[in-house]
Amino acid sequence: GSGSGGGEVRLGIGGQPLLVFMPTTLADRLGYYREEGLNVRLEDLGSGAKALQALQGGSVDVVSGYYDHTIQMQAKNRPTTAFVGMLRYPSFVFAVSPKASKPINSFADLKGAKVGVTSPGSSTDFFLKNMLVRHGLAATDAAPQAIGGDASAVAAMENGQVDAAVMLDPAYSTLVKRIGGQNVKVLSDTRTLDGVQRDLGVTSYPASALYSGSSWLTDNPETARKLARAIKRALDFIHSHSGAEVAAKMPPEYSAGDAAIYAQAIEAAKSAFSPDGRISPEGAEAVYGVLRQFTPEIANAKIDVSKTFTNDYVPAN
Amino acid sequence: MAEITLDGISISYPATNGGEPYTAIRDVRMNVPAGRFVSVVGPTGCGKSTLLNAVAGLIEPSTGQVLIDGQPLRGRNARAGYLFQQDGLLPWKTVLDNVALGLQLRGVPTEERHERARDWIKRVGLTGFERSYPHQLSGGMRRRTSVAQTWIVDPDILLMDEPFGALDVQTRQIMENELLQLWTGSGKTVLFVTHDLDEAIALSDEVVVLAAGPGSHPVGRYEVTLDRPRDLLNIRTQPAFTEIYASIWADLRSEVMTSYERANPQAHLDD
Amino acid sequence: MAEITLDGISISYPATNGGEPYTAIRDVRMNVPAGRFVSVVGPTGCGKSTLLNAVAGLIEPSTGQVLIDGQPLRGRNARAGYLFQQDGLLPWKTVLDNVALGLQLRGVPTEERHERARDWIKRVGLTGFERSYPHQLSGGMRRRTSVAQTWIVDPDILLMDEPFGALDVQTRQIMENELLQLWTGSGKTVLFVTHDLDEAIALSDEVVVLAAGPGSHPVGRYEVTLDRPRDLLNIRTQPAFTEIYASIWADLRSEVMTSYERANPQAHLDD
Amino acid sequence: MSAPTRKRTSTTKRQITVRAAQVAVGVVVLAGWELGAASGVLDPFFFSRPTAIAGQIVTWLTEGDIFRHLWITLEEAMLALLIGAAAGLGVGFLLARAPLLAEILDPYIKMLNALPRVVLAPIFLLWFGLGIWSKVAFGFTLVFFIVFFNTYSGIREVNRVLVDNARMLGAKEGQLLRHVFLPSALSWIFSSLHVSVGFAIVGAVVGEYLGSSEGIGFLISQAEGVFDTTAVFAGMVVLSAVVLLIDVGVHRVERYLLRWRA
Amino acid sequence: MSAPTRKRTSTTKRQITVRAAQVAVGVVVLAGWELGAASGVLDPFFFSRPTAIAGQIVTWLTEGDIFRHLWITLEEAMLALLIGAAAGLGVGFLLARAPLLAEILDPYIKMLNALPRVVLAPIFLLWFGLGIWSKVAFGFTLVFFIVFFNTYSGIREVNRVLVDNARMLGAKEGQLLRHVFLPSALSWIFSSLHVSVGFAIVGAVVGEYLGSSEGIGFLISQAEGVFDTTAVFAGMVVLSAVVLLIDVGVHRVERYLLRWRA
Ligand SMILES: Nc1ncnc2c1ncn2[C@@H]1O[C@H](COP(=O)(O)OP(=O)(O)OP(=O)(O)O)[C@@H](O)[C@H]1O
Ligand SMILES: Nc1ncnc2c1ncn2[C@@H]1O[C@H](COP(=O)(O)OP(=O)(O)OP(=O)(O)O)[C@@H](O)[C@H]1O
Ligand SMILES: [Mg+2]
Ligand SMILES: [Mg+2]
Repeated sequence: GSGSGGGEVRLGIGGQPLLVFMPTTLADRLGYYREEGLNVRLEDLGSGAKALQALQGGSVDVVSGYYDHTIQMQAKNRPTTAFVGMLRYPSFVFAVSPKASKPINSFADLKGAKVGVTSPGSSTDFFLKNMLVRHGLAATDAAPQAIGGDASAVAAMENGQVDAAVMLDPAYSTLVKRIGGQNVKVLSDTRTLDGVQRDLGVTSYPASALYSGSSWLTDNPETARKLARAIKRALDFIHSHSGAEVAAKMPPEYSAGDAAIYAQAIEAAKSAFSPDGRISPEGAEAVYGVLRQFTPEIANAKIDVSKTFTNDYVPAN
Repeated sequence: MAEITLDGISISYPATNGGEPYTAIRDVRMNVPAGRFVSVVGPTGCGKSTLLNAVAGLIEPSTGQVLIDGQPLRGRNARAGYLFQQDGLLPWKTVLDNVALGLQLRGVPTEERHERARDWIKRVGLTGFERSYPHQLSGGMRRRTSVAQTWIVDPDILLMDEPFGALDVQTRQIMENELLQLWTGSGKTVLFVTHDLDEAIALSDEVVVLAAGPGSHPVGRYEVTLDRPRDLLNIRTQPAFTEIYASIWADLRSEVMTSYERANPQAHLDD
Repeated sequence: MAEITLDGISISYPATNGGEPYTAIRDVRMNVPAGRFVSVVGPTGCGKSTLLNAVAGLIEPSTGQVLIDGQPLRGRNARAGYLFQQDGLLPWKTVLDNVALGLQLRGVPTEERHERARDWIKRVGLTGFERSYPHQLSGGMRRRTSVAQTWIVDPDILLMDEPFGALDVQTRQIMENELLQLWTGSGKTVLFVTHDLDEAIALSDEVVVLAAGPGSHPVGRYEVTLDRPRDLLNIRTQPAFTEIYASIWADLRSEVMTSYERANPQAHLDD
Repeated sequence: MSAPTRKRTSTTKRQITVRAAQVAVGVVVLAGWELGAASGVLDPFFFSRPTAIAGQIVTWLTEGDIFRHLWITLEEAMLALLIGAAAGLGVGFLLARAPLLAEILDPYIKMLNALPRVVLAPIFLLWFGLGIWSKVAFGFTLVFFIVFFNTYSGIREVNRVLVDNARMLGAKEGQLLRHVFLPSALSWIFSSLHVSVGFAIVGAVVGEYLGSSEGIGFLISQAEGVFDTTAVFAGMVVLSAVVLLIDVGVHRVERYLLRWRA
Repeated sequence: MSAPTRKRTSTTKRQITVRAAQVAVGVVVLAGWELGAASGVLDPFFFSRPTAIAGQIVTWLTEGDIFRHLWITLEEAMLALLIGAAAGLGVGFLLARAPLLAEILDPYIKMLNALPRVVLAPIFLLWFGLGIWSKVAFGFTLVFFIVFFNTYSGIREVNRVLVDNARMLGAKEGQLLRHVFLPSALSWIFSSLHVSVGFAIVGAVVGEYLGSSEGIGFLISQAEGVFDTTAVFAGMVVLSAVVLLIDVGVHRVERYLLRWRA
């Protein structure tokens, strides 16, 4: 790794333009890191898995990624701990392609269907399996199809190359904009409390978070605290401003594709962002439950969920 | 059957290393009636190969033009067969396939072209090497393969650039005999480049002497009036032969000296 | 200064197209004392180049060995200069740089090697073409460049494979003179392959006649007792010359006939 | 002027030496790797370890599911290799023989060659769907340029005398191609094919990596998603083995076509 | 026996023709694209449109921020090209001159060439960090193999007579390299360099795409993430322009080194 001297924090993001990681970038744009006395360098790693690998390899200090990975790392004996949550609902949208090869009106119809996920083994993949099982199918009843998270996903859905897909924003909003909301059937929308309660049976399901190696945390408690505070402030900003106002603070490139959609997607995602940056133990258990169900390695390992996250660094308010 | 006319052709090569372009031959006028056997001699580097390339249509003259039966030549001369000074055998074809190539290109069926190729291979004394590749042959064997390759297609015009230089005297005589047999009564027009004045006189109707370069051109044309058919073995002792030899020799010698002195101003020549 | 001994060497080439390996020369025993000028003649394809390659250390004999001053030769013969039958000029070097190459490889400083190369270029009559690349030269000019390239490094042993075949008679004589000048009193051992028996006799101390292949070997060795220094221009008319010529000729002729008939069983030879 | 027979007898001996040395190299690398992993010099999180990888491969082979994935990837790679090489050859020959056209298109070809194919993934998906053809297209864009540039150069390098000689013997353009240009450029073409075999596989895998539901690339990406480095490496080992197989094929064809060589 | 002077006078005329035709090709493609986008045949969501792309580039240029990104990418590509080509040349020469070693290593080299580099990204990050060197390593793995295979073949194709002649004139192995092998293999090497220029850029961009905070690849990946196809294409156009510039450099060097050609 390079350049960790001089108080610099290298923060790897699992896909910077993804809305789920927005607070990480927003805090930087709003100058919150600087105000906390941190010199944060954001590195876009493209995917959560890559970001985690960068952390393990020592090229970044902290990752803005999905909470699930901390559980997977514990199974691999590489203790990592999430110390501030950004997203309390997973924000997956399970949408049906307008050109699906057969009518799909419920999860039961997915048997034998091709379902798009961002990549095999990702959180979207686990979400798919979870949904199948919760609705009485086997995890293998639908064929997962990797379609990525950006334009490829939109193309695959539009052209019916997959029958349905687990999508994230802004891809989902883009799809809706392009083919019209009435043409997109949604089987599950976990961007809202309703959806999360209905489809996951919990009130919170930690998704994106900042995490780092447990030893880094113990060695750099102050830095972690400052990071958590900056993220908390970004979350506050999100909840106290309109989607358009938030969009205006993000890098202008992000609105370049279609400013309206971007603002709208932020608006729609607002309720999913955590109000306080805390990770709920109940949600964490739910995540573990899903992983355990579909990953033999985790099922076989002794996992102490309480070690995978901490709310100690989040400002009390 | 094909008359060659060189209508004041000049050929210059661009100078790559800076400097002037090099004019190899300048304003060459020459007429070779159909069916005539003409030898071209001249000091090395004077432009003999250049001249043959022009007649073959491989180099377009900078000025002037080549006429075949009065028609200006455009592109490759389809009526000519050309035995290059350098080795032109295809390394990936056996002797048999190399010799048969011209027939293959004309669509002659395999059986027939192999038979005819075998016959030619025999005539140039390479029987037993049909399945060898060129890199497995000696220099003289490659040369004879080229000879067979050129002759087999039976062209109206034969261009030959030092065809027999790499052969021992005996083999050379055999090949010369074959050439005369092929040519006699065939009406072929032959342009034959050689450094062996004996050979030039023994075979030709006419010997053309080119001047030393740059800007070479014919400086002498000698009719060879010896009777045909000629007995190649003994022709060199005929008085008519020695006479014509002496006069060409004098010409050629002075051209070579010019050429050499041009390139070597202070040299002392020991003869 | 260097004696060459061929101690019963045989060389066979693998047959790529199935069939038997081809034994080019078999059990050749020969001794060339230091300082001697030996010419090798023989029908085309008999194995002359193969023999020179063996002495140069480029081909290892299948059996037997080559001795230089009594020492078995391993790898390249560092004391020999070799003028190949094929063109070995480096296309990316000018005439000057090609000629100077041997000196450059020996670390001679630029100034000096260019001066010496220019001198040699003058001696082979190529002044004015120093900056030309090989592809810009005629066949004979390339050959002379090769000659200069080989001679400039002043090797103890000179191997030359038809060095002057592509030159006109005059230029050839000039080059022959240069060669004799270079050799006389230098103690160099020379192996000289040629198809021109005149040339072989005029230059050499000894002429070796190789048999027709396959399995070629020396069938005759002729001491040439003509006085030195020789007058190349008039030597051919001396009685001693014609006498030795006639006896070699008879030998050579029968070898060529054998060779030709082997490859061409039913041919009618017109002589 | 090539090697005489003497070396012939030692051919098999040489082959044994080569094989032995190859095995030795392999063993040393694997042993070093295993030791490195055991001693902690190599982090197993990133490198796994040879024994584990071998175990994974054995599991795959016994389960048999791997063959379906392998077959898909192979199919994609072979198609990319065949189509890419054919197109590279065709265009290479065309442009080598039409210098004006070549000069005109030159900057465009170079620009296309510099496009990062990964970025074009959405367009490939759009045009070719999620099936094998988008992966074939990926591999094609790699193979094509490699073969094209070499064919183009190879044909322009052909000895002028051979061309002139064949033309004087009556060869038309098509015949020149067959009898002179193609055989003469063969070593160029095969050099590019050896590189291309690898790139065709890479293209297929990367294509699968970006969007698919089967194939070795999919397996690898799945394993990466759950940080199963062992399976990632196992996938790559399987691919490597396959590449060697394909290359043996290419090599056979090469040796046959270049049998006239010394 | 090459072309005589006659053609010389028409050189500039020919150049004008070429330039005109190039512009024509460009205009036709762009106009077709623009029309296609306007008429809906090409979906601007996936293809953007030339005018928009041009606009984006102008914005970038006026803002000036692009130069920093461009410089980073260029630096990575150039380093990959230089180091990869040097290594490819070195190893190519070594193995061409040590056939036994070449035979032993042959399968390993082919296996390495078939490894999907994208999959190795984590290891590259581990070894080289997130700075430019991981991108250089990416480009290196592409350039190296392309140059290696061609150098290797090129050196083995050298005319035996030239080698023997140089050896008889006293050339040692190193001198053979300098005076015979290298010049003789130059056209092979340059053929591979022309391909490599593109691949070096591709390597740099893909490297940035997989993890970075600057460079054109970063810009493109950000744009893709927010569906800004215009910026994606603008990034690629900028890259293409740069490739042409580098290639002009390579071409100059080539023309100089091969000035002895007909
Ligand atoms: N491609 C070229 N570029 C420049 N000059 C050339 C080129 N080809 C030939 N020349 C020059 O043209 C002249 C004539 O060459 P040509 O090959 O016609 O001679 P030649 O009479 O056949 O000689 P030789 O008997 O040695 O074969 C020579 O001085 C040579 O240097
Ligand atoms: N690489 C090879 N493979 C197989 N046979 C070969 C090879 N090189 C030469 N030969 C054979 O060896 C014999 C002798 O060849 P060599 O080149 O020594 O003849 P030469 O006496 O020099 O003939 P020339 O006077 O024609 O140059 C020939 O019959 C030839 O076919
Ligand atoms: Mg000539
Ligand atoms: Mg010979």
